[in-house]
Amino acid sequence: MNETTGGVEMDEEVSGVVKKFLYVNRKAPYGTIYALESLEVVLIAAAFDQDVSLVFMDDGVYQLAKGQHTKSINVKNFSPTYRALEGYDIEKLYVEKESMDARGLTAADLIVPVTMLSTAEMADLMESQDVVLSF
Amino acid sequence: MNETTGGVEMDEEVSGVVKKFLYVNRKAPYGTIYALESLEVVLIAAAFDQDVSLVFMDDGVYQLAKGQHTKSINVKNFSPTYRALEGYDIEKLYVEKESMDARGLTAADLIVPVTMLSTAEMADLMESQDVVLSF
Amino acid sequence: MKFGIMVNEGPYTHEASDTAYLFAKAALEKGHQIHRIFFYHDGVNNSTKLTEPPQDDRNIVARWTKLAADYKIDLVVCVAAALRRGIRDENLAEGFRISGLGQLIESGIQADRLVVFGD
Amino acid sequence: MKFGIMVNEGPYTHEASDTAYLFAKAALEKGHQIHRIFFYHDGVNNSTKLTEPPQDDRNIVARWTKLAADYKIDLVVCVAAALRRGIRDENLAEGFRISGLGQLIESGIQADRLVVFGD
Amino acid sequence: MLHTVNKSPFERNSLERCLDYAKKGSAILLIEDGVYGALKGTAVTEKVKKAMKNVTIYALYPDIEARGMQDRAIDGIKLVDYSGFVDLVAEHRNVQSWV
Amino acid sequence: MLHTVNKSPFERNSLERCLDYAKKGSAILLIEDGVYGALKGTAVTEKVKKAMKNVTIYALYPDIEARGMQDRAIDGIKLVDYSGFVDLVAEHRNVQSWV
Repeated sequence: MNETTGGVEMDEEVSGVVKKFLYVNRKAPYGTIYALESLEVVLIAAAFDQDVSLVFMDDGVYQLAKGQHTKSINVKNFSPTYRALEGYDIEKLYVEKESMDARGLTAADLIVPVTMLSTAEMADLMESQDVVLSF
Repeated sequence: MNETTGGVEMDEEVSGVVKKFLYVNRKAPYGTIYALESLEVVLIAAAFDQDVSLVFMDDGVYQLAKGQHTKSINVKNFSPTYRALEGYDIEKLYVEKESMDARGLTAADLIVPVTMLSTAEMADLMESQDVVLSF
Repeated sequence: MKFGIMVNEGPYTHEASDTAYLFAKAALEKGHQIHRIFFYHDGVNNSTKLTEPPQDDRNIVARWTKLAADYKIDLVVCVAAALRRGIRDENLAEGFRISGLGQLIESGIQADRLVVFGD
Repeated sequence: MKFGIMVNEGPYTHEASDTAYLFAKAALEKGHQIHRIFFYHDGVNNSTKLTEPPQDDRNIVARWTKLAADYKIDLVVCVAAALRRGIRDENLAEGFRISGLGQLIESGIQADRLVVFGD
Repeated sequence: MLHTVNKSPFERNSLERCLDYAKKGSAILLIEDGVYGALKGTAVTEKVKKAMKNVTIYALYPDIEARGMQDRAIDGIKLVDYSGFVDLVAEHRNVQSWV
Repeated sequence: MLHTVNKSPFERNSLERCLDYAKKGSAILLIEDGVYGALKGTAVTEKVKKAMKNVTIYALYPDIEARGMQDRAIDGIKLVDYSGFVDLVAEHRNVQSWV
């Protein structure tokens, strides 16, 4: 199996199309696996030359919190992977300002640079997508 | 395996003790399996001669709603089983009034007779138990 | 129209796999195509052939197998999610295949709509 | 003191089985006893020997097996919940046994405390 | 676009967040436990009615019927079956599932 | 009695319901995603602080640390490890898990 493309042989039919893919992350890390498995999808998505955006809202903003130390719960800390996304040319990371405010968080609390959008701006972004994958 | 007692051979050690068991039902039926599998526990619990109480609160009150017709979602309608509980000597069914009010439900909307308690009364009931199983 | 479907929760525990199945069936009966059904997260548990529900209940796994046979639907189980949860070729039900996450992205590209069914 | 433990969610997907394990281990290390660990709902998926998590991740199933061996803990998987979800003797990991819901009630009676770990 | 909500508005924040996001002219389909958001006389009814001024709200009738809520849908909420669900997905450019 | 809450107060109603139920003198332990309820400066902080006048609130430190929230716990919330969790269960007659 081709590891980079997650089991897909690239052909013209796939590689010719560019769609807007939005990954919506609304869940906190570690309490459930959705955050980690969402990230695994995004890493594969990078191989497909699509127009990829990531949204972090509600408890999803906690995925990007600095200072995660998971040794005591014996789970892998996957937060450094968000820093690696740039290397995969995944650079459009959006965070909902209202979600940050409700949790007393600011951009300085996050491990990666993000674009902060209001709910209304996020709604516009969501509306403009071709494919929305929610986790 | 003994079906009635769910795999347990009754002996004096088990049958001599009477504890207060509370089953707390907070989830709606059909969206998840918790309501159904909680009921399956209660039916087995009946064989143990313990002091059993059932609490329905939050979306758990919907488990007792009249008029459930599940044919179109192709799932078994298990609501008639609540009516059968009396035959198992499980007669202490409590419903939280605040949860009913928030959902616009009254006792007449439920398929079984229940005791309606306020949140404060429910909290007292919960406090007085030996074992609390939450679904 | 060509639909892609993603199923993210296990059978019985969440209604998601029921809804996904009934949606897929309705789409097919209306003459639409299903490009692929992709099982992710606990959704991979839809594919175990060891399931044995009570006699009076629906058999969710068998129902997917039949749908795949009747309409030639591609049922793909994510390999990484499956290994974590104990789904392998040896307990995989007929009609399913195990492959990578690229199959999901490809479905997003090739299908006209991708619909997510989750918790 | 004698604890009973109920685990209601599958491994990896929810933290419940991690918390239950770390709780059980801490209790044992403090000299308490574990009367039984009962796996219900998706919790039955903690017992599949076919699981194969990534190399850098914890192996939740193997960890239960080792706990059972080290401390002689009774790990019981609910038969009805297991059959629905494709857990049978043939894919059951070492240290687990399949039995009925009465085992849970019995644990509630015989243990000094029963603690539920769920979603 | 089409939004789907499958959780009870009394238990989770997904309907509330969906209503924040659903732009004028878009559609919301309530399914599974989400159908409890489609009912008259509850603590969230007024919020839903208010949203109906800007968006069209649908509810999956098989899920309403399963839960015994046949006679309780808010007037103006459109009831659909699975075939109607398929039509809604086909008619809208994209779908956000508020899982 | 001891109450445990394992869900985020921003996503679900379990912390709120637990606070309704926790009687004077009882204890609440926040675990897993429930620890987000133990933090300063959030939309639920004031509600939690108010409850602390009547009940003792604990939070599982390994879960706080995993989430990078080490420096954010509300003053007066007691941080425990798994050993402390075991002690809390042993010290109280019964446990309600707000799953």
